[in-house]
Amino acid sequence: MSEPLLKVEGLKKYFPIKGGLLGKVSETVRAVDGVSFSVNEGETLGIVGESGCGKSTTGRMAMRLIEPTAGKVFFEGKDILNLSKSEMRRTRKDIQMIFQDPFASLNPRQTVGRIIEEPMIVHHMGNSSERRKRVDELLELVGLSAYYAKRYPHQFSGGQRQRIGIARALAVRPKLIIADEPVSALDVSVQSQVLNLLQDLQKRFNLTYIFIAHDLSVVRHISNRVAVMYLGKIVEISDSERLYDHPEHPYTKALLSAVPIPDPDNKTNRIILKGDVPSPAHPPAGCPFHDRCPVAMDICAKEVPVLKKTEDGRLVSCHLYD
Amino acid sequence: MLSYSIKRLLMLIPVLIGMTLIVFGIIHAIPGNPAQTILGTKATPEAIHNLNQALGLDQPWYIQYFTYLKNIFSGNLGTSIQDNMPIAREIWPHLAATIELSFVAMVIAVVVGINAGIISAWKQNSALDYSAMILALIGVSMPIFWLGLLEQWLFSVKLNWLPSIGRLDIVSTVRPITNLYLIDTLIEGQFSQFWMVVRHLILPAIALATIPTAIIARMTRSSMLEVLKSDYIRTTKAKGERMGLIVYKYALKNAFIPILTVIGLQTGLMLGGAILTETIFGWPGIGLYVYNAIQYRDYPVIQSGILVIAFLFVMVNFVTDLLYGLIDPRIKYR
Amino acid sequence: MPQSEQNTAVQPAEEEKGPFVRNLLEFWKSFRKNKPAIVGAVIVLFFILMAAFAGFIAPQGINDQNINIRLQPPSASHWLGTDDFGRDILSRIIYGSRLSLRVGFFAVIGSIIVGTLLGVAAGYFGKFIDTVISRFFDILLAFPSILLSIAIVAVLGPSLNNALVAIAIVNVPVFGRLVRARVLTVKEEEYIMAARSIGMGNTRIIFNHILPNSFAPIIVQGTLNIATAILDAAGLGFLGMGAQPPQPEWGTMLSSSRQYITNAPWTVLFPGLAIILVVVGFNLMGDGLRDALDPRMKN
Amino acid sequence: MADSILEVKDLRTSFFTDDGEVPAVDGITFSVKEGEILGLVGESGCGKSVTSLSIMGLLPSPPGKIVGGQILYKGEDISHAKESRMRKLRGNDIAMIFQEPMTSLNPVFTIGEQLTEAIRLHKKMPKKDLEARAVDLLKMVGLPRARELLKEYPHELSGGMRQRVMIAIAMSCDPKVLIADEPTTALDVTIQAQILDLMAKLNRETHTAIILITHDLGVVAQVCKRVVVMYAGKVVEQGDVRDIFNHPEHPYTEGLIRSIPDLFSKKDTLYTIKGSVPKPGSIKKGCLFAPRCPYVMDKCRTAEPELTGDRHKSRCFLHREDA
Repeated sequence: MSEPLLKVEGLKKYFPIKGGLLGKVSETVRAVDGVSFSVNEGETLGIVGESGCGKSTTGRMAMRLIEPTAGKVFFEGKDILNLSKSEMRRTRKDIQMIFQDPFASLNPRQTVGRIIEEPMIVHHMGNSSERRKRVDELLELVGLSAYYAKRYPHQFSGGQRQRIGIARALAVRPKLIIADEPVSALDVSVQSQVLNLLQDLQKRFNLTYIFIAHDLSVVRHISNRVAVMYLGKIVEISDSERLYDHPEHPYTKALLSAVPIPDPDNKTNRIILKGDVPSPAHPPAGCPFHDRCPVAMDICAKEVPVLKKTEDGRLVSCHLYD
Repeated sequence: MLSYSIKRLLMLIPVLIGMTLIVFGIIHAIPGNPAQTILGTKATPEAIHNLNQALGLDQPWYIQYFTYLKNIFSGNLGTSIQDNMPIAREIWPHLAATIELSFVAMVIAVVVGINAGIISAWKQNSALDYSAMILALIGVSMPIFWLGLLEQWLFSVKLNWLPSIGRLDIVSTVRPITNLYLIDTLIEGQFSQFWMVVRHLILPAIALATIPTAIIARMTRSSMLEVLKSDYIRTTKAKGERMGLIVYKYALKNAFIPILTVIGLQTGLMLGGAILTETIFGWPGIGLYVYNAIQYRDYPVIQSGILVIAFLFVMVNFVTDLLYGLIDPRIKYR
Repeated sequence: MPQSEQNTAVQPAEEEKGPFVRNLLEFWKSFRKNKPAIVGAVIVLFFILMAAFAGFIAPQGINDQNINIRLQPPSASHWLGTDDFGRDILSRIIYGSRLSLRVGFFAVIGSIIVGTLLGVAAGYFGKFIDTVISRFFDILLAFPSILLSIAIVAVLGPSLNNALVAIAIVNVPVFGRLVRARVLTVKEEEYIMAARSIGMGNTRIIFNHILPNSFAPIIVQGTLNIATAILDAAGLGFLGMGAQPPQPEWGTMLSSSRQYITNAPWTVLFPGLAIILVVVGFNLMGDGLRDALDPRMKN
Repeated sequence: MADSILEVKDLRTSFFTDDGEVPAVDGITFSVKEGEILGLVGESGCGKSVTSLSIMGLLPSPPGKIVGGQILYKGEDISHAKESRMRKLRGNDIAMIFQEPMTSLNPVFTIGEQLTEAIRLHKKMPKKDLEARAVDLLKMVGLPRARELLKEYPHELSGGMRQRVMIAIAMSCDPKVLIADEPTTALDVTIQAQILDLMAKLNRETHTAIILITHDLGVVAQVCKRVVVMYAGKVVEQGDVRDIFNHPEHPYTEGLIRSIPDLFSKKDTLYTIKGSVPKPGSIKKGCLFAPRCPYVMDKCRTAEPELTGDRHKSRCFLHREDA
C-alpha cells in the first residue's frame, strides 16, 4: 500500500477555561483527546458523532486552522505542524475546506466572483483575466451560471451558496478537501443535489475527502471509511460497509439504532441511551461511554480502552473486544 | 457571586490608578509654567516660587505623583488656592448637593423613561408610540442649558410658580446634618422647609432628567421589542398568559439588563453633566464648584473635583455590574 | 425567505452596473423607505448648504453692529430679531452653522481615525496589545465625557479648536471599543476561517475582510456622534470654554444672551432651536442608517 | 368527522410586506383526530410553521394575518376568535412546543416558575399542590432530581433536558392537542430518539393528539399515524403513513422520499429534485411543483390540480383519469 495522503497521530486539543480570582486555569475541556487516523488518496473518510464530540475541531486541526495541543499531522509524508507560517500558507493550497453554514462562510460584502477568485490571488495563480476565466469555469462546474459572478452571497439560496463554497475550495486545485457538515443546513431535496455534486467532482478530479457530519445516512452514502467519535475520541473506525452493517462498539450500535428510518414498516427496536453526553470538561473515568453504555462492565469504569484491531480487521475501542 | 464581585473590584485597580495619573497630569499639561499661568502675568517671581513649592512642582514628577497618591489615600485632597481651605472638608456639601439633585433627576428619568419605553414597545407603531419616540428624540437632541433657561423664564419669571436659583430661599437656612437637605429637613421635622427644598429641586431636576429620560425610554423600547420577539415570550404566550402581565412581569426582567447598563452610565454622566445645570440654576453642587475653580484657575480644586466625580462614576458602574447578578442568573458562571 | 434558482435572476440592465453601484442602490432602496431618516437627511443637507452658502444667504454680516436697533423682536427686516449689539440673529445663526458642523465633522473624523486604528490593533492581535489598549479606553471612559472635555480645555485654554480636540479625544474610546468589538465578532465569522483556510495572511484579512465589515457600524455611530459632538461643543461654548465671543457659535450666543432672556427671549430661543434642529437631523439620519445598514435587519 | 378534535379548513395566511401580500399558507385543509399523531412535513418555507402559529393565534401580526378559511376546535371556529378566548384555549386545550429548546425557556426565571405558570393560569390549584404537580410533571417526562430542578435556571440544563421541560410545560394542563414544531431538529440523534420515545409514550398514556411538524421523513415514518405533506403553502398529499411512504402519489413526496440517503445500503447517486422551492407567490399559474416535476405535462403549467382522493389524497393530474 502506498503512503496515505494525510495521516494524523495522537491529535489532542485542550481548551483551558479560566476562572477564579486570578484567572487561573480552573478546568480543561478536552475537545479532542488523542485521535489517530489516515486518509488515502481518492477515498472519502467520514467522521461522525454528536455535537461536542470534537469532530469539527479534529477537521480544523488536520489543516492547522486550530493549533493542536499535541499530536502530529502528516500531509504527503511531511509533518505540517513543523512548517513555518509561509510554508504552511503554501501547503494550504493543497488542503481546502468546505464549511457548514453557507450563510456565514461567505463574506457578505464580496461578490461571488471575488470570493472564488481570492484563493487564486493569495496563491499567485494566473493573471487577472486568466483568473476571471477560471471563476467562470468553476461556477459552471458547480452548476451555476458564469453571470452569477457579479452578485452578492445574500442573493442566493442555501444550496447555491454551498455550491459557491465548493467552487472556492476547488479554485486552487487542492488534493484534499475537508468538508465540515457541508449539507446539514440544507433541505433534503437540495442536500441530495450537493451530495451528488461532491461525488461527481471527486471522480473527475481524483479528490480526497474528509467528510464530517452528524447525519449517519449521509456519511454512509458518501464515505468509503467511517470513524465514529465520542467525547473527543474515536470509538470505532472501519470501512463503511462493515461499520453500518455490523457495528461493534455499543455506542455505534446505539447511534445507528437511533436514526429514524424513513420507512413505517421498519420499526426496529431502538436502543434508547440514558442521559446526555457528559461535558468534555468532566469526562467520566475509564471508558468515556461507560456511564451510558447498556453493556458496561466493571472494568469500563476503571480502564480507558484503546483502539484495537478486532478479528475482522477494524479498529474498535471497547473492553468487550479485549 | 462573591468571587465575581472581588474579581470586578480587582479589575478596577488599574482603572483607578490610570485615573489618578490623568488627573495628576492635568497640572503638568498646562503649557508653560503652571504657577505663572495660575497667578497671571503680574505675579512676582517670589509668589511663583512659593506656589511652586506649595504645589510641590519643584520636585521630580514621579516623587510628586507618589506624594499625590499618598495624600489621596490619607484623605488629603489638597488645598484650595482661592480660599486656602482643605478641599476634602470643603467638597462634601457640594458633593451632597449634586448627589441630591442627581438622585431626584434619576428617579424621574427611570420612572418616566421605563414606562414610556414599555408602552411604546407594547403598542408599537401606534400614535402613542410615535409621540413618545418623537419626544424622546427631541429630548436626546436638547441642549439642557437651553431647556434650563427656558424653564427659568417660563416658570419663574413669567408664571412665578417656582424658584429658579439655589437650593434654598435667600433668607432661610437649613442646619446641615447630612447636607442632603431633603433628609435634613425631615430629621428636623420642618415640613415647610422640606417643601421649600422640594420646590427648589423641581426645575433643575427636570432639566437634568431630560436626556437620561429620553435615552432610557429609547433603550427600554428597543430592548423590550427584542425581548417580545423572543422564543421564550412566544412560549409564555402559548401558555395563555395575558399581554399586560407578559410585558411587566416577564419581559421586563429580561429587557432590564441593557436598561440597567444605561441607567448606570447615565447616573455617572449626570454627576458630570450636572455642571451645566448647576451653573444655570446656581446650584451649589460639585459641578459649580469645579466651574468656579476653572474661572479662578484653582487647579487643585479642579483636579480633586474631577477625581471625586470620576471615582463616583466608576463606583456607580461597579454597582451596576453587581446588580446584573441579581437579575441574570447566568452571570455567576462567567 | 427562501429563494429559488430561477427567481433570483436580476434584470440584465441592473446586471451591467458595477457591484458598488448596485450596493449603493440597494442601500438607497431600504433607506428611502425610512421616512424619519429622510427627514433627518434633509435637515442635515439643509444645514450643510446653509453653511456652504452662508455668505450668500445671510442678510447681514456676522458682526454688523447697530446700537440703535439692539434687542429688537423678530420683524420683517430681522426675521429672528437682533441681539444686544443690534446684530441680526438670523445671520449669526446661519454663520454659526459653519462652526457647529466643523466641530461635529472634524471631531468625529479624528476620533474615528484614532479609534479605528487602536480598535483594530486591540481586536485583531489580542493578548498584551489588547490589554493595554482596552485599559486605556477604560480609563478614558471612567470620566464623564463632558467633564473630561472640560478638563482638557482647562489645560489647553478655551477656544473652539481646543474644544474640538477635547471632544475628539473623549470620543476615541467610543469608536475604539466599537471597532474592537466588531473585529472580535467578525474574526469569529466562518468566512474569516475560510479566508485563513485558503492561506490568507493577517494584513490581507484585516483589509479585505474585517475592515469592510466594520464599516457600517462606524458610519452609524459616527453620524450619531456628530450630534453629540455638536451638543457638547455648544455646552462648552455656553460655559465659556469653547468658541469665544464674538464668534457666532450657538452655545456661545446663548451664553451671552442669557441675561436678556426676560426682555428679549428670542435671543435665547432661536440659537437653541438651531441646535435642536441640527442635532435631531443627525440623530434621525443615524438611526435611519442603522436600520438600512444593519445586516441583522436585512434578510 | 365526529372524532376530529381540530379541523383546518381552507386556511389561508398571508404576510403583508412592503412588496405586497405574500401567501405563506394558501388554502390548506386537514383534520386531527382525538389521540392521534399527525405528521405535517415539508421543507423550509412550505408554510408548516405558519400553519401551527395560525392555529395557536400566535402569528406575528403585523405582518402576518389569517385571510381566509376556518380553524375548528371541537367545532368552534377559532381562526378569528377574540384574544381573551384564545388565551383560555392556549396552554389549556392546545399547547405547543418549539424547535429551539435553548431559547424557548426564559433565562431569568426558574424551571419551577415557568412550569407552574400555565397551571396557575388555567387551573385553580392550592399552592401546596402546585409543587407536587410540578414534580409529577418532571417525573412524567423522565427528568431525574425533579425537586431540585424546580429551583434551577434553564442555562443549567442540557438541550435534551430543556426540551423535556418544554414538553412538561406543554402537558401541564392536560391539553387535547399538542403542536410540536420541529421538536427534535436542534437535538442530537440519540437525544432525538429519547424525545420521540417520550412523545409516543405520552400520546399513548394521555391520549393527547399530537401534530408533529418536521422536515425529517424518518421521524414521520417512525412516530406518525397519518401524514400531511406540504409544498409552497399548499397540501400536496395526505393519507395514512404506510400509503404515503409505500405508494406516494405526488411526485414531490416521491422525490423527497427517494432523495434521502439510505442507512442500510449504498447507492451510486442520489435521486434529486431539480431546482429549489419557489418564492411564495412567484408562480402564478398551474401546479406549483411543475417547474421541478420530472413528470410534468402541458396541462400542469396552465391549470392547478385539486386535492382529491378519499383516505389518500393528492394534488396531482398524474393519478387522475381525465389527465
